[in-house]
Amino acid sequence: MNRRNFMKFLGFITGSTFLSSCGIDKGLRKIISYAIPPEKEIIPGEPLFFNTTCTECPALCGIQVKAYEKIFDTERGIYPVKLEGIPDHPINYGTLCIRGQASITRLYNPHRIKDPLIKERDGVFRSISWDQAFQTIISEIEKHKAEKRYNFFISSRTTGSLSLLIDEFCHEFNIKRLPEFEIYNYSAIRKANSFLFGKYSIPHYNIKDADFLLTMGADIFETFISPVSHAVQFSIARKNNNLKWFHVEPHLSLTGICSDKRFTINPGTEIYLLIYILTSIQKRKISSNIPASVGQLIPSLPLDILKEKTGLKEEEILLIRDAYLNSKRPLIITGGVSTRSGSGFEVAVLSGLINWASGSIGSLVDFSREENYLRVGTIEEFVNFLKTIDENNTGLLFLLKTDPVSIFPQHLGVKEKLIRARFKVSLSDSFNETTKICDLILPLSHSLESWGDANPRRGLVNLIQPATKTIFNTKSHGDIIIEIMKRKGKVVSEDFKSFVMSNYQKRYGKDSLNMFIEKGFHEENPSPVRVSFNEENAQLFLRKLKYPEAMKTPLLILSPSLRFFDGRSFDLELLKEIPDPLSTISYGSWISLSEETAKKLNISERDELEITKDQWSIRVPAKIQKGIGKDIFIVQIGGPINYSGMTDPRSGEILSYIEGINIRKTGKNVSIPILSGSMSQEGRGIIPYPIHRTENNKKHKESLYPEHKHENYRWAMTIDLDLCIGCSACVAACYIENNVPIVGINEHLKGREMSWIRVEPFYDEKDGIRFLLMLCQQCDYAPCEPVCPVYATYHNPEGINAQVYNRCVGTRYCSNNCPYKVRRFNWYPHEWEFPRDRMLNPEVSVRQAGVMEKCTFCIQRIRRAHDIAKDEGRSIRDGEVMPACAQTCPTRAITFGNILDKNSSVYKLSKSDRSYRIFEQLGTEPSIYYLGKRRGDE
Amino acid sequence: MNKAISKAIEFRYRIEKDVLAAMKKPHIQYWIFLFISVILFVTGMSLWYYQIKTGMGVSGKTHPVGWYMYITNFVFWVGIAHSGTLISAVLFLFRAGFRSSFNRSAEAMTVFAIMTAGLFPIIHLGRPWLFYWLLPYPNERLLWVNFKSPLIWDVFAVGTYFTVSLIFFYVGMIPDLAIARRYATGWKRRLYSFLSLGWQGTPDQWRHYNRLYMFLASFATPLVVSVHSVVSWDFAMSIIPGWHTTIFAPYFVAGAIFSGTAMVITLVVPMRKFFSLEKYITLDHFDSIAKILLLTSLIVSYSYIVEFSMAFYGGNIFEMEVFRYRAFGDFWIFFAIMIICNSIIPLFLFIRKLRRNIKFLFISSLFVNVGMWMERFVIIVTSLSRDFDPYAWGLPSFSTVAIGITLGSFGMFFMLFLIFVKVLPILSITELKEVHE
Amino acid sequence: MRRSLVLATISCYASIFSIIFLSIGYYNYYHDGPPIQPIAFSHRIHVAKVGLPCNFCHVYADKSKNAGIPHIQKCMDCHRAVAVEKPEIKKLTSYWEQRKPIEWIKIYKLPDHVYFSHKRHIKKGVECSQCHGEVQVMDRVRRVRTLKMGWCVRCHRVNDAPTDCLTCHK
Amino acid sequence: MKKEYLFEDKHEFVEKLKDLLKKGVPVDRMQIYLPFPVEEVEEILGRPVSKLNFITLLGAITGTITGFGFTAYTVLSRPLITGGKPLISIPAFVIIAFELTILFGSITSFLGFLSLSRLPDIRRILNPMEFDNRFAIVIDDGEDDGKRDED
Repeated sequence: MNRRNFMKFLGFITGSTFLSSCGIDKGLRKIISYAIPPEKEIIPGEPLFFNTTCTECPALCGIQVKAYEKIFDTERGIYPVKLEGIPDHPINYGTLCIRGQASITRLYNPHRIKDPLIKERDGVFRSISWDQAFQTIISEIEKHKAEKRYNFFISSRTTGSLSLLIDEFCHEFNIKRLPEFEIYNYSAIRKANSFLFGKYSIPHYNIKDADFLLTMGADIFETFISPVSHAVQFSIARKNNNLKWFHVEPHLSLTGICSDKRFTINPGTEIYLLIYILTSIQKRKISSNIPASVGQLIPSLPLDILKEKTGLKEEEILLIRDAYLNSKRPLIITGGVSTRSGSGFEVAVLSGLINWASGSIGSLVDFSREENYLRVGTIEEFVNFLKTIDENNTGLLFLLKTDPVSIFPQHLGVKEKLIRARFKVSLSDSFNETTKICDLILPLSHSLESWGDANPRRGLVNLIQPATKTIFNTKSHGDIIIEIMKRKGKVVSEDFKSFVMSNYQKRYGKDSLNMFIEKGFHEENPSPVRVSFNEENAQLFLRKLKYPEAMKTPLLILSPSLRFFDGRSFDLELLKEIPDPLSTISYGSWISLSEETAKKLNISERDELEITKDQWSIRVPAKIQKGIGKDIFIVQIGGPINYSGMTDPRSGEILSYIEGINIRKTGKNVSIPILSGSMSQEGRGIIPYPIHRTENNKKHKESLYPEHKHENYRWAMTIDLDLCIGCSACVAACYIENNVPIVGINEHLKGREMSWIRVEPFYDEKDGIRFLLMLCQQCDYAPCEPVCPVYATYHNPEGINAQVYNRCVGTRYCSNNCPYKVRRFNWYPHEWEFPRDRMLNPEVSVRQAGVMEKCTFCIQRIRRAHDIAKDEGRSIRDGEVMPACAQTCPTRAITFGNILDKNSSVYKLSKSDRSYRIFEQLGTEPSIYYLGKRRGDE
Repeated sequence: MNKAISKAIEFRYRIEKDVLAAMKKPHIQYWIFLFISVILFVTGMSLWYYQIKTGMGVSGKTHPVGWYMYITNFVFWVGIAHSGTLISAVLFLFRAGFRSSFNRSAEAMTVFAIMTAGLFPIIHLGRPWLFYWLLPYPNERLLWVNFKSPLIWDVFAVGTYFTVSLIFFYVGMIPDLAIARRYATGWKRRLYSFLSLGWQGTPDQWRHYNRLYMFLASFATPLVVSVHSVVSWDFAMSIIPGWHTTIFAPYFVAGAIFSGTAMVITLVVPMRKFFSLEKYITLDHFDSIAKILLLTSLIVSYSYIVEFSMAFYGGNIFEMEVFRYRAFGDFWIFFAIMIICNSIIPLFLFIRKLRRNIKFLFISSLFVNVGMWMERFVIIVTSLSRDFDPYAWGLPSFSTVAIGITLGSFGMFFMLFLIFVKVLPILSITELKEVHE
Repeated sequence: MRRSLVLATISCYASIFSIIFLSIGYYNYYHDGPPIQPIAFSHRIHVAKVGLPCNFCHVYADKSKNAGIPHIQKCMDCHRAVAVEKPEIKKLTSYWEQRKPIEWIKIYKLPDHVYFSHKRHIKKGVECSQCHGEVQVMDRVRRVRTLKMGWCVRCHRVNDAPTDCLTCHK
Repeated sequence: MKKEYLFEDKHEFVEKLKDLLKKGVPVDRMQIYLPFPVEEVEEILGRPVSKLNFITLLGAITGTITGFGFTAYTVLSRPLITGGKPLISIPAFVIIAFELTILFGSITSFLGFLSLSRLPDIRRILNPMEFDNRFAIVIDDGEDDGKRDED
């Protein structure tokens, strides 16, 4: 028993007054001096900031890494603790999504590959030195060169210098570089654009300038091209030009819920609706940009056919049409499931036509800022490549940061085909299905450990710079490739950093280089791109336009996952810990179906279903969900579930529909953590309608006791439910910022998740689905405070409902008494084993077992602001303090500030007629004001 | 000398012999019972140790059900304690004759019940080794406890209650100990003469003694009311629907006396049988104590009705949901048991025959004990699992540790009581003498 | 009679011993002697004799939460020339030549849940010695304050510094 | 030399006591031992009302004052607002005061009883005088009554 326990024990038996919570622990702590001071001055205890790029998904947002210098027993190093958007970055404007926030845990993931691994004869991997690894690669290259075999280089989307380097590399060793394979390759859109406008590319959608947005299947907030950018633009459009937004989809998606109005259309019948809109634009007296020669070919559909095909009601169709016609700057975006159907190409083309007709091309659909997908291939190209692999003429196979085996459908037989290659080298950061079949695994550094650059779209280049030294024995892809080339005597440059820098200088000159490293990105106004309308193609297309057949039910729709993208983010524990905002299921996968479908097949929640189609089959528990069509089943991509649909040669996309599946109840009952106790508001007016505050809410509560005053500050928050898209980025941010522990599935099944802030979905018949952000309301008359026997929680002079963790004895009375149930109890001690302990935010204490914890409006940030303000002898400015949640919110739905300051934005918003507080009748006087959600038809 | 006098004199000697006979060498059943309860107690304690080592998570509590079996036990045992004080103090003030045959065991029960109850607030702490932070002692932190917190009220109420009951128990025993010392030999004799403080029974001693006894009785009477009111305010002071109600104090006090009386019967019936005290604890006594049982049962049932009607008449959606859930939700079975045991079975006590039927009394007292435990459980758990925010609704999880510790508490209580019956006079001899003069 | 006396004495002794035992434990727990540092650096010489100000070496005291300790280069600035033949300085030079960081042992340790900023205190004009004692007379620095909550609070009260819990508890 | 009268019967004893007093045996010279309280004896000996009343009252009042004083002192010494209530919120403190009243009251009362009735009495603990169930009147004429102690 060590000293501390011993003292505990003493305390336990004697209750001696000697013991104090403030006891100094006896662990022999060290301070380690530098031998030589680092060139970039590090002030101990002060955070450092690096501007770099998020590489978790292809959107490539600019991120600002917050790092601290930390001392662990004998080492002293700089470790990132938090990622935030670069404030003025043209993609994400200082915000970040859930995956971006969580991507820091990839750096500290203890399951990363720590050394180069080579497969022995018996199929087990043995770790080797980098030197040996390079030797093997060289010798293999030699061998296969001698035997005249084809070598291939597969990678996921790469941009900028890395892409150039790979070119040189492949050219040097005559390796065939294949198109980059992404499951989300948007080739339907690209093909359509080249077909109509002669540009094989994805345009940049200027949602922020639109006043009406019609999205069809495009999950613009989950995975579609650049979700964060879309979210930011959405909120700007909402604020500036009061954007109206309809969404048409066959299934149920986060994006759909966030739209003003969501229309459920029969799967794969978008084409009818599109044609109808197109014709009605043509019919309109005001000139459409579509020449008559094309215009006359547009078939006109009678409404009743339309109704019967699409399953939309007449008034719905008219609503959409009128909204489109009556708006000045309408924009239609098709993508996601709508382009991953049999008629995906047509859908894309028709939407192109509509955009052209309404003159949105060039302004709202901006080709001059086209997304950089030049190297990204289609699924077809991948399929063809698979055909070409065979035993005796395929030698080396390089797989860079890609996991085709688990991401591409089984029926393509990816695994079997790839195995045929003689020697497979995988450059990967974590183990996955593909690394299993590889012969050599080279561990990749996280982008926070490596140099590089990225080129997300035309006219924008991002810097990738390390914020810490490598934690494990890893190297960055650039360095690996350069090293290999060096060993073959081809010296491109001494390392990847200098390669990147020289590239930059070549393009933009020397002088702006430091600026580039400082800012983390460089943007230039791209030369405008004129696109011309290809009449012949349009006519051709309309002449032999085929109408799709209705899909065979029961139908399975594979929907993109907000949390796991195409499955690549599945190995991040944190993302599993945070529940999916629609179903509130955290761990494991599930299949959603509507109530009536469930009744028909007498399926009840948590029943395990076996879904089979030909050879393919999955077993998933059922989740009954409102807002889903009849006989439609939805699974989210991630983990065991991948895109298993057929591929479409015309659109070059994977199909996200699996028709005519058969469902079997296995009889098993899988326990899945559904964190929500009830999906209904139970008539409690949590998100009230009408939204303006009722009289009863307005009047101040009477009390026997006198008011208590706040001197200079009273921190408060407003949450605009109209802008909140339930993307859960705030939740992830909170986890990282406040050292909130990850407790795992078993605790979740008991309902013991630790999140301080949560997204509560409420499904209501008449108002559709709405999200509520629930965190500590920092009540002025907090019910939790007076019940604490030891003053562990109390009301601080600045209006914060303080929680002093090391004073808490754990009666849990406060949690019982909290009407919002936002307090979390540490049921067990949580280990922060290496390297996770490096991630801990030093500004926030790590809570012991048996202690209550909760949101404190990121008190550490407030304290910091105070510190700075004191130095400058002023008071804290409005917007100077930003809690982690508010900081990362892509739609800026959360506003934080001092409500005593009459000029603060918080004060103004709290006085808006949409503002209300939850359970106001309880008289808890919360400091969080919600701005009610507007209805679509307002 | 006439017959009556000689009878009285003869009675004095007989009662001493009979009562002190209980302290003679115990026979086998006693050892069996003692063994069982000791085993239970030890398992309970080791489970507690396990809980401290692993973490509070093993106790089956969840978010939002932060209070579970431990607090249930706390309230239950405090409740048990109450009738002890009632019988010894309140009935003393009312000069109820039949009290003398129960009060000693009732007071003993009180003391042991509080000891058991007092453990649970500590057991249910997340960091029990810091329990002393709940005591207002001058400390280096210059920080005191929060006197606005009902839990601190508990600390004071229960602390006071324990001290006072202990004094009461002891003072009541002094003259009897003096008698015991006369019969005992060897170390036992030394012990008793030490405990009896050299009591001689001079007129002065008796004078002050009676005064003191009266004072203690009149202190204990309001105390007994206050203590369980305070315990009820742990709930009533919160804002949880189903807890936040003004009727809790009287409701809980009645409930406490109800359960306590039941426990007295549970304990006295076998005691009476084993030590053949039929002469001193007569059917009339049982009859009258059964009446108390019946009365309190009626009060409790009335409170149930009031609770529900207030919820539904008040039209507060939170309250309505909680009470709907309480009756028909996941815990309906507990609720049903509670109603049957507390409101229905005691109704049979309207029948005089059954009141005087020891077996029936014993059985029904057991039922009431169960019922009252269920009541506390239902109140705590259902209210917590269905409060304001529907998203946060949830259930507690099954926990063997919690159940083990609960059983352990019963073990502890019975162990203490069994030891008591062997070492201390189980009836107040002196009083019985006085009564029989 | 005798027996009871014996009992009484035994219990008396027991309680006395337990009290002594506790207080010793308490003392050891909070007042520990000066630790042996890797290099026997003497504050007395540097402060009293040479007369260096504190922030000559602890440069961040008024800039940051942590006062910081000098990097070896800084030591070497002087000790290339000064007192080179002394054994301890030889040690230092060897560290320097190997570019090996020195692992000093921390003396003023604060628990994880406490937020303390040197900057704030220095800017307020608190003397280093108020918490760190007269280091200029110490050859081996030892802790002279308990660093316990009461000690902090009393000082805060005297200088009417904020006593809100969140000022120091994180 | 000392005389000792033992009675089985209460009434005999009361009679004896009466006429002893009539004989003019001073009360402080005789020691009386009762197996259980007898009201008559009080009247015969005509003792004043027990001082215990006063002591107890004193204790109780001290309790009340401590209750309010202590709570008030603590909240003022470290003013922390909880639940928007004022620092000194009487309703909460009433409970503490009440409990302390009872606690102090009963403890002082008990201690008072001990001191008034000269307990614990070491001499009697070590060798008590036993008269089984009989009423005893012991009259000693100043000489030390060591006799009983020997046997």
